[in-house]
Amino acid sequence: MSEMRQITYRQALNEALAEELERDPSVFLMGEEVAEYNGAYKVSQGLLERFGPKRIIDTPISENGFAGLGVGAAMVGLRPIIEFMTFSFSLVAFDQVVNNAPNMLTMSGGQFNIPITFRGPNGPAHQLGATHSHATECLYANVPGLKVCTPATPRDAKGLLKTAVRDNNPVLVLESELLYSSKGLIEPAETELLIPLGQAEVKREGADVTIVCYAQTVPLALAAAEQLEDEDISAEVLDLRSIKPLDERAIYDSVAKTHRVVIVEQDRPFCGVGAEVCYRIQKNIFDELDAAIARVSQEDVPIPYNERLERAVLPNADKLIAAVKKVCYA
Amino acid sequence: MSEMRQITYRQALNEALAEELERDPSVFLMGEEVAEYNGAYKVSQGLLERFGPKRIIDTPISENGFAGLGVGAAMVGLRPIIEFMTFSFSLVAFDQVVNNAPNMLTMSGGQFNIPITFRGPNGPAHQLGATHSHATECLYANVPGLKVCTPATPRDAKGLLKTAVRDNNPVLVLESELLYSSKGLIEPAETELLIPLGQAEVKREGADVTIVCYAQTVPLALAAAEQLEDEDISAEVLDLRSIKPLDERAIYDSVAKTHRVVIVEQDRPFCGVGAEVCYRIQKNIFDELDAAIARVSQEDVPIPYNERLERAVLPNADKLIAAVKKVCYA
Amino acid sequence: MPAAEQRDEVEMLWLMLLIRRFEERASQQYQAQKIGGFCHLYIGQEAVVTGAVATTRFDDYVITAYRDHAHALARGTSANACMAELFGKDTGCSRGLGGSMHFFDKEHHMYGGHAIVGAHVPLACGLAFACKYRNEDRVTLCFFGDGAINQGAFHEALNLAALFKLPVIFICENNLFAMGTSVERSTSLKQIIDRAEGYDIPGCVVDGMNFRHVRDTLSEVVASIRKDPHPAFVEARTYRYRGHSMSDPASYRTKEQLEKYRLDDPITRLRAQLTREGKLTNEKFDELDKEAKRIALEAVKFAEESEEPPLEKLYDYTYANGAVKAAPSLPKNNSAAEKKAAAAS
Amino acid sequence: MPAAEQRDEVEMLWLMLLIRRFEERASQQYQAQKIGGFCHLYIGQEAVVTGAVATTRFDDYVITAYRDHAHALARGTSANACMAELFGKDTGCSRGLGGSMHFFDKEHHMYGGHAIVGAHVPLACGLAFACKYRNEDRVTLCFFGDGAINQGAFHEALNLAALFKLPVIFICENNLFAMGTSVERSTSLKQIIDRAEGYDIPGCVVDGMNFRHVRDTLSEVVASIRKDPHPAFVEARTYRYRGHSMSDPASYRTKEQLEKYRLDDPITRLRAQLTREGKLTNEKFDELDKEAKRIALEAVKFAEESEEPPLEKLYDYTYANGAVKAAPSLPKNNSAAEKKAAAAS
Ligand SMILES: Cc1ncc(C[n+]2csc(CCOP(=O)(O)OP(=O)(O)O)c2C)c(N)n1
Ligand SMILES: Cc1ncc(C[n+]2csc(CCOP(=O)(O)OP(=O)(O)O)c2C)c(N)n1
Ligand SMILES: [Mg+2]
Ligand SMILES: [Mg+2]
Repeated sequence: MSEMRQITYRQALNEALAEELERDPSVFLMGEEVAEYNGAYKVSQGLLERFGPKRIIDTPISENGFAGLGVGAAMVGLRPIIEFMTFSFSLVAFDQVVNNAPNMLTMSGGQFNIPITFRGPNGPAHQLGATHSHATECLYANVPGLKVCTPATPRDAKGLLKTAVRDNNPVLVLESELLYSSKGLIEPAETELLIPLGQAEVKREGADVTIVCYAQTVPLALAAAEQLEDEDISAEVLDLRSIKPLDERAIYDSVAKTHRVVIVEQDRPFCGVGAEVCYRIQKNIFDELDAAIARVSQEDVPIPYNERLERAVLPNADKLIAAVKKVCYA
Repeated sequence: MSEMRQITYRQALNEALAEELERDPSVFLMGEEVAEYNGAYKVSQGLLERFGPKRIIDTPISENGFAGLGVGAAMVGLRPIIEFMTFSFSLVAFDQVVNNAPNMLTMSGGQFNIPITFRGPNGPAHQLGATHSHATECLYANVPGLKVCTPATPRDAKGLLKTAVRDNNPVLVLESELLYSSKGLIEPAETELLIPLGQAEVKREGADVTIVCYAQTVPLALAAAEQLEDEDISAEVLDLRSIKPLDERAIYDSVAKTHRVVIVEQDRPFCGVGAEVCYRIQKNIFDELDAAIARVSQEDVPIPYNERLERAVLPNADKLIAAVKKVCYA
Repeated sequence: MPAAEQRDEVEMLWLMLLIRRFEERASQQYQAQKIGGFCHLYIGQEAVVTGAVATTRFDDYVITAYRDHAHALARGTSANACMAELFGKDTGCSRGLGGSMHFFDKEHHMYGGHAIVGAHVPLACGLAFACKYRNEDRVTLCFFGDGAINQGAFHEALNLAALFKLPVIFICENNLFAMGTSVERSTSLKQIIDRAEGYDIPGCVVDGMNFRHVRDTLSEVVASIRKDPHPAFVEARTYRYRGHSMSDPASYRTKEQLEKYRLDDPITRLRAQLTREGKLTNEKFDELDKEAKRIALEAVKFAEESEEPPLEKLYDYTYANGAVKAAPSLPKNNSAAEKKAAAAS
Repeated sequence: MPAAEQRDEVEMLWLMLLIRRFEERASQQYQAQKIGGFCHLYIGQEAVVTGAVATTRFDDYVITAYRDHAHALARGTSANACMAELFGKDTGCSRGLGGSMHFFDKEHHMYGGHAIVGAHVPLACGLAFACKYRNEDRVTLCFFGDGAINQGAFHEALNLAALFKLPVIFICENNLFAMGTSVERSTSLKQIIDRAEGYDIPGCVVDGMNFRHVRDTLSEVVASIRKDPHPAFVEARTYRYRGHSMSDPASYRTKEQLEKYRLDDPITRLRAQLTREGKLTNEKFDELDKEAKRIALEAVKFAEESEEPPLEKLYDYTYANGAVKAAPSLPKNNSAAEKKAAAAS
């Protein structure tokens, strides 16, 4: 632990890409502006120079086309990493991601697994408007055959992305634009850092209430927990890290301890991730609950450009704290 | 009521289309094989002959293109009815349906509402395999700005479709292929039958348990309720009819009476419609619940072609009855 | 100038017969409700895929849409495995999980069987991309219908293939109709290869009812690609004798048109060519046909006697490397409640 | 042969100046963080949209991508409403809800402002479809970038437009780059209008730095469409002087290239033409420019002083005809917890 470094989330992703490209010649990175431009958000900085144009590949603005190309290449054993400049643009490639990638193994009777990684920033960033702010996690987690993870820290970003690339199934790594410049502790570069999909992590221990969160809502939950401390509420912050597979064990363990739950999610409310987590909790440990489960998510409206209205639509610490107080004193 | 007729779900949809085309010259129907072929499932039978090629329009296999064309036409006040041959094919048009149609009103600051209807069969039919069996209701209900309804009877099919066409917003009418030939009672053709979006209907009264259902799972729930009667369990069958807006009032009224809930849905489990319904029930009338809410949905796997395996994946009466018994005796 | 690897013409005639007889049986079994879901027959179009595989290597890649029985058979998938797939059996080429529209056979380099119109064209680019990436000189044959060329996926794929110089042949099986919609009603262009021209991809038209024409043209295209990877586009003009799928009466076509193309039957044509040239006798043809019929009939027997995929394995195919959840309990067949539900609907 | 409806050239020069000065102010205000999100400037491309609107009627339809400030201004949206939109104010042309990429102005027939590349091209078909449906002789002008032509939506739209003979002009603003990707690296073709050729849509190339060339060519195209509805394709060769968006240093381009196009500035060019012909004096030009600058500066003031959209109305725009839910309670600006969250990230 003494050798832990501070790096950014962006650097962590970059390291993960470089290490996997280095390790396995069947890995390649493809997407818009990933090569010569070094990535729209600079996640692929330096990779073209290091690995050359055969493996770091710029594409036209044809998400459906190159996502499908990736799936085809994966059918014969390559391990494509497909970058969506943002997951809002994955919606034009939706059919490839939800039909071809996850169904192939079943439809071929087990002959063709698809070892592909789709990655890029997901969820609302800052004032990008309704078309550019989609949080897609609940849409993709709905689809059997896909795996979905949502790193919140540099360490998780690196460890999950590396694991995703090695997974023999289609995995979506949903990054957060707003976290790219955030920093965190991580093992030395030489360490092989792999974080399994499907393992949540308690990012902060607590006794009174469980705050379930992921991606951008993790720093939000940690900050809220600190503030709640001042009001004598001890909040446990559970970072899901993977949406699918979902670490039910970790959720139940925490809930069995605190008996109260707030889920804070970055997606839209209707059929969002929190709805599924809530269903499972109440189904499996109904008797442990001392209060109804609360969710804090986006408001159910298209995201407006105006900053103040955008802030009102998104989950924030005030809403979270209010929800926590409600489940604690209900 | 003495004049009620028996017609099929398919006929009911056909009547709705014909009446709305007749009523309003700005309504047109567009899609693959809707005109000369009379519809892949014959829902538009006779409409070309009656309304001519200007208003009943065959398209190439370009779902994204003609869905977008519909949205554009709606911007300037036409009222397009866009048929997806099945909603599985709407996935290639996903961006138009979730980005352009529902966001336009917000993004234009209220200047452009989009009075469009997207309709067609949705959800698993029979042995069509993984790519052709998508239940899209939870995906679309997630999107603010869209309305989603799921008729289960001929009467609801006609009444909801007519309402959808007159709505000033994008509405998805998710029909069920397996119900097209089913029959039901309906008012005489001359009656103006409009069923509001957002009104659930108790399709069968009961005292012990509420079965929440919609679309294909309505006949399933009714049959199960009858069988449960033999075992002295009185099940109330609540047909949501609309997924969005959701008739929370009707749900809570029923649950306040029965205190036990099973949701039977045709979609996939993870972030499915049942998860959202469950979340709202436990949030709003937690204390009324005498048992954890149960859901019966698809198994979380791509739908296999083999009939027996397909049946095992889909919700069925045995699973529903088992779930009801569990919540009743738990 | 046929290339060296070309396969024996009599053998290829036999392959066409096998496809024809197999599908006739499939049609019969579909009527008898042994086969479920959608089922699209290739009858009439046999010269296209046989002409193409006749001049390609066994390890070249083949991928197609949902009208795919012929493509699997042409690659060497057994009639047994094909029929068993239609029957949804565990011995099927996709273990009964894919069905008619989703035939896969890794061993024979048959990469499906894809049912979303146009969506497999980008996959073909991926296959070809992998070949180039690995410095293999394989060619990818990507078949699709005339209806597919109006899907966005098709266009994006063509541009990518051209840009990356991928070794892929886009073969448009133009049977004049996409379901009930004729090409003229669906597609604005003078000729289909004009679309390829827009991507600077060389295109040519072949008579898809003439095995030799398909083969010889493809032969040149394949040779050119092997030398130096690039995409190519071939429009094969052909015709399906049956409806779009089993439920389609095809009343949008004239009897005259159907008759015209029947007179041009690809099997009859190759038979006549070979007979005229003394390479085939009537007796030999009858023998081949009998053999094809026998194999098709045996395939039905094989399919019927095969086991269904085990219910316990339901979860095994969702993710590679292990199931993530136990299989659900076996639902009773046709329980009382299910019967009532069916009656109610 | 300019058509009768053409607008006065000095007036159009002034419009170009207005666009230029407006965007220079916008750029400055973006740096000052008065404007959020993405912001894409049109500077350098002014001759394209002004040339197009110069020869179209006020009630023709205009729709474009996210580089849309100029299109709104050219249609007559006030600089005030445009700047207020950038500032996210209730007085903005989209009431502050759309932002830079989503300018709308129904009154001036400006149908957006669309930020998903290629996705508005089918919308343009819908606008044109409605005109034809209603027997109106309006023309729809659909602008998009060179990067958009590799999106499936673009192709599907072109085929539909051609098939249905829709009165729409597809205007490709080819500024040589899509973000950092040059046309040659993104697009396989000899020239962009070859794509349109594949749909049998007539195409032509115009010098997008030359107002008159754009206008005169469009003039003929529009006249032809008004007589008999059909689609047309115009490639306007142009250049953006700034980066793709405010955050892009545009280091993928050479200084020489930029210099070359700067010498070809569309404003300078039209000014020179008019001055040479005695239609414009230097004094008049300076006066116009001063006026443009004044309006741009006033727009900033207007935007600054305007109100933000009220929070209570948050739910009013999700569905037409009434809100379905109460507005959420107002979050306090920068609560302690939010500050901590920001710090932690
Ligand atoms: C995206 C999509 N839209 C619609 C369909 C339904 N569909 C299946 S086949 C077909 C016609 C395709 O015609 P064509 O490409 O000419 O192939 P053919 O059937 O003639 O071999 C249609 C519309 C589909 N499978 N996928
Ligand atoms: C579907 C989609 N993919 C990616 C993006 C991100 N993006 C925004 S603009 C742009 C470049 C577009 O270039 P071009 O069409 O040439 O227009 P220009 O910016 O040059 O005006 C990209 C890739 C997007 N908005 N939508
Ligand atoms: Mg066809
Ligand atoms: Mg450009």
